[in-house]
Amino acid sequence: MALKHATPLLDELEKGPWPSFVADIKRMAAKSAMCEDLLGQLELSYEEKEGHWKHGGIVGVFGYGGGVIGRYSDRPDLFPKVAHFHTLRVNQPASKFYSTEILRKLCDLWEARGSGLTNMHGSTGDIILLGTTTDQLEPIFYELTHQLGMDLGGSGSNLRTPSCCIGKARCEWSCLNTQDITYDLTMTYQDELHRPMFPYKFKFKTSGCPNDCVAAIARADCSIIGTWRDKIRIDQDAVRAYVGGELVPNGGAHGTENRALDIQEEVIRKCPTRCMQWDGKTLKIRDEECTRCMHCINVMPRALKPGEDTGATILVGAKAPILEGAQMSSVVIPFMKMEPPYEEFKSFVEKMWDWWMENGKNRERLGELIQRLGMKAFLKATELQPDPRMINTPRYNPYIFYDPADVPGGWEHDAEGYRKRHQA
Amino acid sequence: MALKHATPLLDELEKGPWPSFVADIKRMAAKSAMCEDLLGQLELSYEEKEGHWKHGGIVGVFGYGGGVIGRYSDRPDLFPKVAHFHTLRVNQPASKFYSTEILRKLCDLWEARGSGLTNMHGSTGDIILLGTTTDQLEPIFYELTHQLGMDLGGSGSNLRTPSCCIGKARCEWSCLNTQDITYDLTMTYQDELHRPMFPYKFKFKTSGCPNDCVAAIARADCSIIGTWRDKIRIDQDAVRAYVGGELVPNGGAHGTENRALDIQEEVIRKCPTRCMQWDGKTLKIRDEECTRCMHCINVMPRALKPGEDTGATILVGAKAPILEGAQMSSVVIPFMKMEPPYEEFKSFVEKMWDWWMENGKNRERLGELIQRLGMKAFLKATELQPDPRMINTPRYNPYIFYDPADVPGGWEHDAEGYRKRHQA
Amino acid sequence: MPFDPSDLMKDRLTDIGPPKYDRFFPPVIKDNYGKWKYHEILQPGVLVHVSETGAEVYTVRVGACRLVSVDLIRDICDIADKHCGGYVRWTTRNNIEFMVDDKSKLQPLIDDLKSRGNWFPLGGTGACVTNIVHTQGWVHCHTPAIDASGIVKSVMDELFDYFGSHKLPAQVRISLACCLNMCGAVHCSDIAILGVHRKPPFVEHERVQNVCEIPLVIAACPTAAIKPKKVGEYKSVEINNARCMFCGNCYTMCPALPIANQDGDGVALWVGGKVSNSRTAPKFSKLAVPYIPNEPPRWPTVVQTIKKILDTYASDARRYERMAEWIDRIGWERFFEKTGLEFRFEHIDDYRLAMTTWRTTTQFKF
Amino acid sequence: MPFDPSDLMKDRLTDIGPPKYDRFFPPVIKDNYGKWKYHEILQPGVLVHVSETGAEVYTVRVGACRLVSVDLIRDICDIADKHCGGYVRWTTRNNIEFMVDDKSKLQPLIDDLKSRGNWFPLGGTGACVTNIVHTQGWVHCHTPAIDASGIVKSVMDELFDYFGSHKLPAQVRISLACCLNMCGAVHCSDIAILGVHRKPPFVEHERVQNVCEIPLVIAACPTAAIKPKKVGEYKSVEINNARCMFCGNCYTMCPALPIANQDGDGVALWVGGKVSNSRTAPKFSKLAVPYIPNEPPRWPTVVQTIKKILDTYASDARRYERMAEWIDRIGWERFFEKTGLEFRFEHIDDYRLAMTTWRTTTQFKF
Ligand code: SRM
Ligand code: SRM
Ligand code: SRM
Ligand code: SRM
Ligand code: SF4
Ligand code: SF4
Ligand code: SF4
Ligand code: SF4
Ligand code: SF4
Ligand code: SF4
Ligand code: SF4
Ligand code: SF4
Repeated sequence: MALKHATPLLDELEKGPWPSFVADIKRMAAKSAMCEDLLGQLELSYEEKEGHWKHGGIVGVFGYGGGVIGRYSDRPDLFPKVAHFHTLRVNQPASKFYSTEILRKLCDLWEARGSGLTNMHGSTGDIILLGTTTDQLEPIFYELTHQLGMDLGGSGSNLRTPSCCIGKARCEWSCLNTQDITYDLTMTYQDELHRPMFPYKFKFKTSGCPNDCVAAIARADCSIIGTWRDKIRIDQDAVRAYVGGELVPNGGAHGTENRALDIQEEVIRKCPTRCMQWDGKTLKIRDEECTRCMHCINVMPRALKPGEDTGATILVGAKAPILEGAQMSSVVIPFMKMEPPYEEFKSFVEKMWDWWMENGKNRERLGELIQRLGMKAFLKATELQPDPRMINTPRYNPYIFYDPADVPGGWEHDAEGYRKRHQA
Repeated sequence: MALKHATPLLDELEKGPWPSFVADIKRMAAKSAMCEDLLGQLELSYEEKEGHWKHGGIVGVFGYGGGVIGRYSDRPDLFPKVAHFHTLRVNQPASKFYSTEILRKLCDLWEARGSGLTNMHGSTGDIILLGTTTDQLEPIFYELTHQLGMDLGGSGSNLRTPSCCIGKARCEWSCLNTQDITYDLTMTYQDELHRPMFPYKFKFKTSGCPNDCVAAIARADCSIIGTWRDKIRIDQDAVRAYVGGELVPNGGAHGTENRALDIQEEVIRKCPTRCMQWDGKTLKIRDEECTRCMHCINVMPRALKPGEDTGATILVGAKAPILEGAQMSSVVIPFMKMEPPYEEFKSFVEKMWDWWMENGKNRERLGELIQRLGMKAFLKATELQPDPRMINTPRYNPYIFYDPADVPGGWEHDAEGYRKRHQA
Repeated sequence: MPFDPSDLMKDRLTDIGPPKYDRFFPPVIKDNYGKWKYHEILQPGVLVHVSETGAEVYTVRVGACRLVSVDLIRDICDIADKHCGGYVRWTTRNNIEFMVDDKSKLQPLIDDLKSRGNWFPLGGTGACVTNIVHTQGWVHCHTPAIDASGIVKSVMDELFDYFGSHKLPAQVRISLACCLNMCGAVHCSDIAILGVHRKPPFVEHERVQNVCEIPLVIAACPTAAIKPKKVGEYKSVEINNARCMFCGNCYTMCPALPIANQDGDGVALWVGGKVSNSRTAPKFSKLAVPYIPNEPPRWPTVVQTIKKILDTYASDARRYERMAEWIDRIGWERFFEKTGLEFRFEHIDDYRLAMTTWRTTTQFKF
Repeated sequence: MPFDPSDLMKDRLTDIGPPKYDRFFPPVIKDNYGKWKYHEILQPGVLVHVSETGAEVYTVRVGACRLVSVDLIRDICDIADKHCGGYVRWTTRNNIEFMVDDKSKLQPLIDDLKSRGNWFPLGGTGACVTNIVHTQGWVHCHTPAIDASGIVKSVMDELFDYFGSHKLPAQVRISLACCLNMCGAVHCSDIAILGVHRKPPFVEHERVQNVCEIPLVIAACPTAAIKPKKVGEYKSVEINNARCMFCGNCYTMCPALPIANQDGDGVALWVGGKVSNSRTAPKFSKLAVPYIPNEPPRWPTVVQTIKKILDTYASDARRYERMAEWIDRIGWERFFEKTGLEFRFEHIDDYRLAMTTWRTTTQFKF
């Protein structure tokens, strides 16, 4: 069946071995006029090399301040079916496991009430339902909550949908119950997620170990990363088996064929702290020097394991470049046990938010506020003690804001006494 | 002979194995009332833990804008002989070789017309004549020029006295004639040295090799550091002699006893680029990977030597922390031949100064101006091409000031055409 | 009870949050939660995880568009129903994972996937180029300088071989963001594709006061390039073009300042970011190519430049060396030489922290 | 012709510059300029350099105060006349070098030096603590927070053993600057001793307008803490104490803003800077101890703290490891632990580039 708009440029994207979104949309377009017009408008963008969407107006569901991104075509004359093309962000289940039952329900709902196009998933982690009209928002929300037991995720100046790596569900290295932390935070902070109350957006992401498979350190205002503070567990027989070529190094990530591991070259010398020794028979790790980078464990998954005294390193402040330039998260709590109901952690979070809400300017991310007011102000507000683990290097400029409380007489001078000692 | 002021605190500094400046000043004080009062005032500072000098007024010799630092006591009531205590900066000969003849003349001059105290040398490199009165400045200058053939160095917002390492005079590694460069620049730019014309101070320092024994990279607005672009010269017999324990590693810097060099541990593994190989007989260097850090040469001075195609790396912008924080110099010319009369270099210097004088704010060092206007502006002004050797890392923020000349239509939009394509 | 448009509050459910995670765990996952002992990649795209209980889970990872229709999701459900007891998951990089709890179920699953044209390519494991994290582009956002899905498709077509193999020195993570907002978190990727504008916004003076809050617009500019200005009768703003670095932040605040432009917009490429703490600390991506024009539909210059960077890396880096670690070892001067990319003024930082990026040592390679 | 005070311009010589360097080269230096083949340290403080011509020069390096009287210089001249053909030099770190061109002349020179009490201690070569580069302190400057010569003397007395030996893992360069202007270029030293103020300046309102240019004072403050203020009849300034970081720059511009204070002033210690490009790039010194009170005449706490840092380094670092390289290897957490120094808020940077100093990785040691 011929579609409404010819798309010679987009058709080029049906070629090639990688799955084609164009082919997929075309399939939907056969039954969805929205998809037809979307293709048409996209083709126009391909011709003109400019996007054709206007700023989103404020649309949403009643009582929520986020979860919907308004979107309007700037060529409704040509593409009337995408004149409105709003997006809903649906809060994904932690680490994105689904039953086909729930997925099929979601598909039916979305085919009936939207474009039938989705993003699986948005960069923050939500299920993105891409393109519907304003009048459909409330019915969708109703069905979502009632029939699917699902809810909207975050957008705007509020808590954003937390997300996490697969963790203990299928990974032998996880030091955290990443799903439970994510679920618990999401449920505890439903109000913050749905009703804008912050100076700007706020994101939590949780990775079970320092491999950080959810990229928490790069893109979460609060990054929770699993770690341990005891010793790496070693199975010496398995180490020997790697060296002997009986086990595939790095779990096959560098080729699934058996080959002898060159333990000196591939492990010992790559260890950032050089804290390992191999005498041909036994692997020794000076754990007190280890920085838990995961490399040796990654390379010998059957021989090495994280320790048993597990918990999280808490880092804060990551963000994209707007306005002050991109930041990664910085360590503020080197180690914290993470057991439900996560009281200690939540008490930290709330102190952090209070400080941010009190001091943050409009559209100022937490990381930027810390930059502006200083890490000390953050640590004081969250009642944390300074620790060398918070820094890569102590300050190298001499511009120290000494605390007047430490100085006899504080900021005051005895001006008269001074001029008695010194003539002007 | 008892001195005028009791100095019980300072007397404590006559004890101990290191030479005592107090003992030395006391010796002079026996014949110099200025020294007596200086000791008295210093003792007062030791009691009160505060200095007793006032801001220097503008004093100097006629026609010069620098070379003298005015200094007045804030207790002339107690220490009248140091009521005036001005300093003269005398331009040292490059790398500070002296004949006793000239030194004795200087001593006689200074004993007669000043405190008899000096700094050998000031941090910039000058001979500092410490403490005289205003009326002595012109006579001192006259005698200095006429009888000693010496001149004042820099102070204020002008070129400061250039200085350099000992270089080819006594060092086998020097890739530059450091003295000649220093002397030539000093003579060529006498006017800039003596008459403030810059936004702030400007310093040249020249080291013959990357060991940088004059700390040029840390404290010169323009740092000239010797290097080479061909191969490290190797005497394989000498390498073997080090390994065999016949030669003392590192020229004895780590103990003068003979011992076998552990070439793997001490050289190969310490090489930052790991570009060396030792097969037990021959040392190979992949010179194209070498970053000329000097380590291997330092450790085996009798086996290795810098190459023969020598020249300088030019770096700019070092300074102490006031105002924007300390900076080290940054590479702007990776390699330049340095042969008298240094035309190419001077043409660079003059372009640099022109730009700085045109754009620099009052009290803005070159490094700060580059920070403020950007490295590109500096490179354009000095007609240098961008080179990856100028940076440790390319930018990691996306905030690129694209050149409108590279953009079709420059900064202009076709607003009407845009609104034809896009409805508002 | 169905939705009643006349009474929004009737039966209204709010703040119920997402379904609890374990509701959708396949039984083998639920039973072995926290008990996994080790894993192994059996072939590109196929993993086995072995539990302390002896249980095993076989995962087949397949590449996927991130922009998917409900029909495609239904296909996925069909497969999951047929082979996986009705469960499926997505990874943090938008690949799909089908899991079976017995080795015997693995080959039929793989065969099924392979039988469905190019919809479900196996791969994305180990030292590969896995799926490209990306954003909306011209499909949905209002500020993009480039499309997202089309570039991703073009790049993945070219790098397809690297997706389904373990031929690279280490994993290579490619991300795309269509504007400087960087929703794709491209700032820490081995290779980042970024949409950039190169013309300052133009000001529609007649519209500004109607559609924008002028103080917010002014405050939005990181370089203070925007000032209030009266133009005839209109309260409007003026942009100091020389201070503009094309971030688009003012346009986000004010639609009367369009910044998109067919001649100005295009792609910048970045390299050497990473996220993991493995061996070396996480790192930002650094500028490799400041600008490549938009060349829809297949962006050949972007694709070929990425290919060139990747091939150079593949042939020159050592095992386990991420892009960043390779460049650290060889130095930026060699990176530009080996890849043949031009080093330009744009590479030299001139933003806030610029001085920390300059070379304050004589150590470099000729 | 002698100086004629009534006619300044008579015979006036200006811009003659310094004497040409080779005028004062000893013959062996002049003859072998650029021909040196290698050197060796024969014992601490004694070097031989051998020329391609076969010539040799023996150098004896001795420690010296930088603040020297003409009488002491005359003593130096006596020695140089007796042993060195009338030549002598100073090093870039204010040590004195006596050179002889024949081995036979060496021991008599050494004996002579050693016979002169403690004025001429041999050392300053190789893996030692060489002379401390320093500045004026209370002896001549108007802005110091500490004395210079007295602290240097006290520290060198304590570290004397390290001066005349090669017992350290590598060379250790100590510098001192008496205020944040850092004339001693202490910002790149293995150990830096820095005079710091801790009270904001106070304003002498009656004096400001007479002795200062108010706009320059305001512009001088890096943190914009100073504002103009009218106090009664006086045009003066006001300081926002909370923004002051005690740089003293305003006092440099305006004597009516005294900042020195016996209770506020003292010493900060810094570690891990270096200048050479050997192995690792030059590095800034980092804060080790934010504040130690002034304790004249011998500053025992400063001295003992430096000793502790140095001893820890000496026993823990590997051969060739400069202070910075040692700390890089063990990590700052271990540095503080091993030295027993307290880690405080002051160590965490909060100035312009602060974010580049925070730990953006999970890699650290417990
Ligand atoms: C949909 C999504 C991109 C995608 O295709 O995946 C998205 C889309 C938008 N982002 Fe984003 N962001 C999305 C994840 C991100 C991420 C990634 C993350 O969360 O892990 C980032 C980087 C991390 C961070 O938070 O800094 C991100 C950083 C931004 C920024 C820059 C924020 C900053 O502080 O630097 C903006 C600009 C703004 O907030 O004004 C922005 C703004 C936007 C807006 C709302 C455009 C705007 O200027 O108002 C986009 C709406 C597009 C549309 O039409 O649907 N988006 N945005 C992602 C959310 C989907 C989801 O909920 O799962
Ligand atoms: C005498 C000397 C210290 C010494 O005891 O050796 C010195 C002494 C003064 N310096 Fe300095 N500086 C001296 C070398 C330096 C150096 C080191 C160098 O040149 O290698 C530096 C660091 C490098 C640099 O240039 O940045 C240095 C950085 C400063 C600064 C900070 C400049 C900056 O941009 O950060 C100031 C403050 C100023 O200029 O207002 C300063 C200001 C001063 C003043 C003029 C005080 C003032 O605020 O007006 C001092 C006069 C002291 C006096 O009473 O004699 N002095 N000053 C050094 C000059 C002797 C000579 O000519 O040989
Ligand atoms: C499935 C997934 C987690 C999830 O919750 O969805 C996952 C799963 C695994 N990761 Fe990952 N990682 C996943 C995203 C990531 C990310 C995040 C990202 O790319 O956005 C990272 C950080 C990337 C970075 O540094 O830029 C990541 C860095 C690692 C590393 C560190 C590799 C390194 O040397 O830097 C390992 C260890 C290894 O591969 O040896 C690892 C190892 C693993 C293991 C082996 C863990 C295990 O024992 O099961 C899993 C299979 C690896 C494989 O695919 O080869 N995973 N992994 C994600 C799959 C994404 C995809 O579809 O391609
Ligand atoms: C005499 C002097 C030059 C001068 O023009 O006066 C000099 C002379 C030599 N230096 Fe130096 N250096 C001199 C100041 C410096 C400085 C500057 C400073 O400290 O302010 C540095 C940079 C220090 C830093 O990095 O912080 C310096 C870093 C070096 C190095 C690099 C060492 C390293 O591993 O970092 C070497 C190589 C070595 O020692 O192996 C070196 C080596 C040498 C050699 C062996 C060069 C040679 O072949 O003659 C000379 C004798 C070394 C010795 O004393 O053990 N010289 N040397 C300076 C003596 C200062 C003093 O009295 O103590
Ligand atoms: S971050 Fe660690 S625990 Fe989580 S999936 Fe990756 S490797 Fe496993
Ligand atoms: S985890 Fe990293 S730091 Fe620790 S022993 Fe293994 S490789 Fe070394
Ligand atoms: S900088 Fe180099 S050339 Fe100059 S004295 Fe030092 S080692 Fe010799
Ligand atoms: S000079 Fe430095 S980089 Fe070059 S070979 Fe020697 S140790 Fe290696
Ligand atoms: S990166 Fe920019 S253009 Fe792309 S989705 Fe995010 S905000 Fe929109
Ligand atoms: S695009 Fe960015 S830099 Fe340019 S005017 Fe707008 S906000 Fe300012
Ligand atoms: S460091 Fe400060 S106090 Fe010391 S001499 Fe320099 S300007 Fe004066
Ligand atoms: S001391 Fe420095 S920071 Fe404080 S008011 Fe003066 S100039 Fe400003």
